[in-house]
Amino acid sequence: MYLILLPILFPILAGFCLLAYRKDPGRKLLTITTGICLVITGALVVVALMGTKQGLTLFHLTKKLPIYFNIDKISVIFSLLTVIVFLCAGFFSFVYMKHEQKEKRYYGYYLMAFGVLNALCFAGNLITFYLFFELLTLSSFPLVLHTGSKEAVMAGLKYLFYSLCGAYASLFGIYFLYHNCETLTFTAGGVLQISPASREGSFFLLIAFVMILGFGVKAGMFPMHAWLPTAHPAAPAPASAVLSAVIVKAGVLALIRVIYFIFGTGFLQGSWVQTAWLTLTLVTIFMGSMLAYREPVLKKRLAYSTVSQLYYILFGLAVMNEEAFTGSLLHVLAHGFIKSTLFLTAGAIIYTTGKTRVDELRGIGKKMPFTMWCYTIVSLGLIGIPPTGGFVSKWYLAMGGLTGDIGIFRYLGAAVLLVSALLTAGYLLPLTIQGFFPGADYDDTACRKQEPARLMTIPILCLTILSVLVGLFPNIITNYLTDFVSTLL
Amino acid sequence: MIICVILIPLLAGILVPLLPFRKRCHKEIFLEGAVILNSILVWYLLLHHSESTFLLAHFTGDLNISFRVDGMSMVFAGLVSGLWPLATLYAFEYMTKEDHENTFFLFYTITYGVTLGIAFAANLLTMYFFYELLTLVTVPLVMHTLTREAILASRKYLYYSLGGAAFAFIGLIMIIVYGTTTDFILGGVLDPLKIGDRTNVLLLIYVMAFMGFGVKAAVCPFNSWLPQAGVAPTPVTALLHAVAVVKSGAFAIIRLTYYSFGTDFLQGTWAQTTVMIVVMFTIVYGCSRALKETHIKRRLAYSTISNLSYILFGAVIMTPLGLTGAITHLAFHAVMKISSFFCAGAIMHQTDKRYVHELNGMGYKMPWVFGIFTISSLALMGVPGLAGFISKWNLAGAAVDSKNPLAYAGIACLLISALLTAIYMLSIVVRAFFPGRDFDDGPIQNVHDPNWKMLLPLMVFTVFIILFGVHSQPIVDFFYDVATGVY
Amino acid sequence: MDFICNFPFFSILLSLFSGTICSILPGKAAKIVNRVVIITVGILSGILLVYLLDSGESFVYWMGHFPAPWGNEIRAGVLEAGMALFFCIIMYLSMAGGAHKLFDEVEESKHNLYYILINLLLSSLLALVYTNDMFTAYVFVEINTISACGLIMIRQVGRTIEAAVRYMIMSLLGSGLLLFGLCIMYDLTGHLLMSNIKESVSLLIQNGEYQIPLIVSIALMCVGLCIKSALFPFHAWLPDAYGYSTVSSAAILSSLVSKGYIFLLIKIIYRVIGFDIFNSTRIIDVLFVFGLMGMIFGSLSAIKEGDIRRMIAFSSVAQIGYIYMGFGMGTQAGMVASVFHILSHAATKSLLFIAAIGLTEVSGGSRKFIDLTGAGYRNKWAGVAFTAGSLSMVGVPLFSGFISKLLFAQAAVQVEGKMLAALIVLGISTVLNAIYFMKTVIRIYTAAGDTPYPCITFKDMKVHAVVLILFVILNVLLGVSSQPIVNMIEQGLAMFA
Amino acid sequence: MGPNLFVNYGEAVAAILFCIGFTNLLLQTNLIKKIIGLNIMDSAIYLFLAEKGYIAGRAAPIVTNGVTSAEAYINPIPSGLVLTGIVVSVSVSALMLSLTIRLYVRYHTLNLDEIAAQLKKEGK
Repeated sequence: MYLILLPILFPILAGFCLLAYRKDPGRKLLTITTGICLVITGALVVVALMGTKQGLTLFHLTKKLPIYFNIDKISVIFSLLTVIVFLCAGFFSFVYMKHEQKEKRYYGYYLMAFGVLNALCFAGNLITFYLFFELLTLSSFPLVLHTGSKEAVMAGLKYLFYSLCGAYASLFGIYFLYHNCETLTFTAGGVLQISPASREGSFFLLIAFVMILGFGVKAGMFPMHAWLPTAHPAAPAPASAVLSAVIVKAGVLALIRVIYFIFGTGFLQGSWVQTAWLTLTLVTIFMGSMLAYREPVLKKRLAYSTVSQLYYILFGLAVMNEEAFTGSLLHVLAHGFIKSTLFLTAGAIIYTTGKTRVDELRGIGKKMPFTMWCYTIVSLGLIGIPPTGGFVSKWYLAMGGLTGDIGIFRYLGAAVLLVSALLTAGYLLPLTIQGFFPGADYDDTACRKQEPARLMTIPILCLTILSVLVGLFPNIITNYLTDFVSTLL
Repeated sequence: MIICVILIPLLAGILVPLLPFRKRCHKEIFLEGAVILNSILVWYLLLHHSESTFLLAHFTGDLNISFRVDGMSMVFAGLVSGLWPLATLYAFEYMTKEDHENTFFLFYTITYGVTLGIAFAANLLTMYFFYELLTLVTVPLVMHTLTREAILASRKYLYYSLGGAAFAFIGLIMIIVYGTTTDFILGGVLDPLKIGDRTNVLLLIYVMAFMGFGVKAAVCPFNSWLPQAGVAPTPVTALLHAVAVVKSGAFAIIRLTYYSFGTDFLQGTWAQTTVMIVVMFTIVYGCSRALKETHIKRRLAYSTISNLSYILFGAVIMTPLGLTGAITHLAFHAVMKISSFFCAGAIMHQTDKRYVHELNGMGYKMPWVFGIFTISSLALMGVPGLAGFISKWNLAGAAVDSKNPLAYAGIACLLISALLTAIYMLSIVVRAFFPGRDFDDGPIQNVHDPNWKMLLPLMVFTVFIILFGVHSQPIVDFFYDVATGVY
Repeated sequence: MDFICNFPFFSILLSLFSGTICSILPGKAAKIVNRVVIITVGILSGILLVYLLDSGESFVYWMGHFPAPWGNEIRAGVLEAGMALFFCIIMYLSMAGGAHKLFDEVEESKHNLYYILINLLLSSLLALVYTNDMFTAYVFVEINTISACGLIMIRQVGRTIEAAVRYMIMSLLGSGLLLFGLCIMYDLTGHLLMSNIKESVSLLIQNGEYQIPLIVSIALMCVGLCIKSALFPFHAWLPDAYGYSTVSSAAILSSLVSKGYIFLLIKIIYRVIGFDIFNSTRIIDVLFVFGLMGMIFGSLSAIKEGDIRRMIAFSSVAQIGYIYMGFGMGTQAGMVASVFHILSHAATKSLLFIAAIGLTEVSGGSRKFIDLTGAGYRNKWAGVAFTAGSLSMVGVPLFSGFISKLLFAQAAVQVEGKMLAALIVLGISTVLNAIYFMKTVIRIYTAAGDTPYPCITFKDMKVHAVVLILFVILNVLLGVSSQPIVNMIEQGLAMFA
Repeated sequence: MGPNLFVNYGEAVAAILFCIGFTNLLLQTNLIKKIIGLNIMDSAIYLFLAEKGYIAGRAAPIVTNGVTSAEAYINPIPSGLVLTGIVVSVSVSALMLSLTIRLYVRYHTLNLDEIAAQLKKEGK
């Protein structure tokens, strides 16, 4: 029963010990230790997923306020994604972090963030979730400001305060929910017993909206997205990878939990909140793509892309039907793998060449063909070209949108998805094109193979393969989810 | 017995300059012994309290000076007596760098007795009496350094406090005239027959008295004395200006609201609205000023201003739950804030640095101090698992429960303030632990953690912050019982 | 008639007579005579007080053997005896406390003159307290004025003479008005004895005759006494008179002389006009408003003042405002509060003056705040006493000031229309009091760097210190066990009716 | 009121004189003039008293021819009061004058404002 605690406590304690250890252990020892810890944690997660049959109430914070862990299918998906991305990015960083200082600190917080994310996935009620949501912010912002440059520190703080702002907004809602729900334990179909038509109900719609906005901050929702493009370029590449692939997904997870497990879709379906939410997602999708399209710095471009892609997911959530929801979950996985690959390749490029702007990277494909191939494959996935992961998820999303009971958004959604896919192609592919086809005036002689170390390429490869696999065998996942999803709606 | 615990510190304090101590450590042992003894007595008293009232003296008319142990006094006295020995221990170490130790400890120890007097006061007059005394005995502590700044600060403190007391006094008169008794009775003592149609006047007086006591609790616009009083030695700032004095203000307001005027009388009136708006404004105002402030202690002082209004916010919700929230925050905030103040004091003591921007990279030089500071910061922000979350939870819960739209807005204020708290506290932490790439630790090479006398209190506080955060059930239950008048 | 009933007359005569004796005695002997007289009168009043408390009713003493309405009368009740006793105590302490200063400030040859004046003053005060005859009251008012004027100018510097002149002028205006009012009253009623006037007045009121002249007469008497006791707009003479005269004079003037007039006013209100009739006039509203204004403006002037003695003097203006506010409430409770405040203020203000002199002495005789820095350390006793006095003035519990504040506030609550105004002004005035008194207290405890001024220990100022301690004790006594005194005042006022 | 005023013209005159004296005492800056004002004021009161005490057609209050009936004489008390008042007034005037002389010797002026100004200059 206490198994579930292991993948949470182990990395947190390990990270803490690493931080508290005052001497410098030497690079080699450090990476080995961290690697072992990561692997153990991964294993523990799997063990926990397999071995846990029932929830665990750890203790009560105060009356009716238990710290409670439980595992359902959502947890499984998110925690698997977390484990994979964290392991890959972790190994990647063993090389990458060579050119940064204070690695020990980095790994310490990395491990802690890992543990916290696991906890977030396993959280069985809103309070537990909120607790780890806050802790996630606190343990991950050191990753952002790791490089210690002025911009990085500012970016870290920005990330911190935006996230806290969001967290507090959602806390506002939690206060009210607590007093109007029997329990805050995540229950499929929701726990709120108020009709949206009543006077209280209209207030709770407002609360729901505030909570969506609040948790949406972490997921880079439109009015509060500004931290994302600042934080990503400032952070080291592997950190950006986990940030973009997993940590922002915590926002998504939060919204799933709140909307589907607390409020219940029945409460929100057809309300102004859904409309507003849909509008916001569509706006953000489009805007994110546009901004990415215009952005010259590679990592920043990817960051905007994250903003846009996350909103595919949120769009799926906002539609509130089975297809769209499945699509969202698929996109969570697909985007998780793809975006981490993209950031890792970007990291590899920066690590080898030191260049950050897209227009400086002409001919990069000649220098780092393997990396760029991976980049290209996942880019295609993100654009949504079959048979990659992005295609399937977008298909489900579009289908869900078209069949959803959402009025005008039915067509608007599909259209925006399409346009955004085009834009995605527009901002991702130039690098491939310029990289492989630098043009006639490019001096081939100067270029030589510069592939990065194995420890970098293998994680990239793994993730690329996974992203393709999601596209090839989506049925495994959809089948796994079908029953569960139907209980949600 | 009750009078004993008030008199022992008084005596001990007076003896400090009179007794010929040969060594400093003798004095320390004497003082610490007296304080601990007193705390033990207080706890004994709390655990074996009787309902009876101890009458010290008749004052005039049917007014008298008398003491009693009830729920609220248990909370406040328990809190104060728990913190005082630790703070005294800390003060020994801190005061090695300051002059006129004897005067300092004289008043510092006397204050203990006076604060207990406030806690144990059985009626409004007694409380008022000790409330005034508290002002007087703490003034020398504020002006301790005798710099121009300190003088100005103490002057301001004195004007504000005495002025506030003057208006609180009017409230006292009202209770004398319109109440059945001045004793504290949960639910209020106003006599509806005597009031007649003077409800509005009484409400006005309540608001005035609220603001009067509110001066000590640093309610906006009467808060500017508190940051200024930060010139006092840190043990004073920490214990008095984060706990004893300012909490007495809050305590007095709770007494006034719940035990004298009574919530039935005030609930839903314009007076409640007014004070709630004032309190909410203060919550946000204090935080935003803290944000602007770069002097560490002043920043913490502004934070105190904001947090005190949390307590008051709970109090002016005027439901048992609200009172529970208020009491919870009263107790928890004391621990959190004293902890962060002591950290600031430790920093000042070890390095003489007092501005936020001077703290770059100190986290690695003083890991304990900054570690504890971080924990208290997180607690103040209200991160779950630490004490601050619980108290905010209770406050917000009460606000939700009250079904008062203004209180809903108050929750928003709480959260805005939490965010601002995060900004001003964490920016210190971030500076200390993440000094930036081009940081040179040469100038602070020799900085290290202080010795055990300073660290021990800090650790104890931290343990409590976490303990209260993780397992608050029993104590919150107790607070609820207090608020509903079981004790 | 008991022998004790002669005591009021004896005390007046004794002090008058000793004044005469003093004129031919050398300074030292005069001093002794003076002290002995004060003590004796005090004892007599004390015995009288006990007797009256015991018997529970006042008595009238015929001067000469004519009954009313022809003879001149003395009347003694609890309040009168209590007042007399209290005046003696304050006067003795003030004299003792300021004695050493007298040597510095007054020429040796004039010492006996000083004691003459003190004795005269005492006798006139006693007469004001005891008399039952309006014209006698007037005569003693004038004697009081003259001797007070003498007390001011006994210290021969330009300021005091000027202050004396100003004081004289204002006092004469006041007594002129009083006399005129009194004449009108005599004209209306045909009596000079208080009890007889009262009967006639109530008859007049019943018959509705001569309303306007009656009001005019009351108003004139009130205004006259207000001027003399320095109610707010008429206080211009006060700061100089209190601020520059020798310290005993200042203490006595502020705590006794003005209080004597106020006491006379109380007697007029109760014994001449009748409390209810007085309250039915609009005069109390005027008094109330001016009282409130005095409370505020007096304090404001005190805040602006840079000279400690003048500051204390201005504070008197504020405190007198309190007293008149109590009158203005027009209730028994307000009156009780006012009378209590007379006592409390007398005890406190003389304490402050005497303590202030102790502080200035260790600051090179300068009274500017800037020079007083750290004086509290140089003269510990004076510092502590000054602090105690200040706290009392601010109204901190344990001290007498708190009780008077309490009484005022309680009284105010009972008066519907004036409650809020009174309470709020009371609050504001407390704040203002706190500002200037605490400013001073903090100033005297601010460490001064290197001062050329010497420290004074207990040995150097035994008498002074003892007096200060006694004053503080008196203050605390009034503050702690106020109930018997309040009871006494109530009883005394009841006897007036 | 008008007729009353006219009938009691003596009192009216006294009141007016009183006001003149009062204003002089209050507003004059010259000390001597002030003292004159004081005397006018006092005299006005004595006039008033005398006016009240006198009853037309009666004799001075000295028993003549053994007539003891109170109807025959005027009221003696006002006269007594006037006498007392004069004594007081004289002594007060004397005191004032002596003070004035002191001031004059010191400051060579009788103007109170000027004296105050000079005092300020002295700064004591």
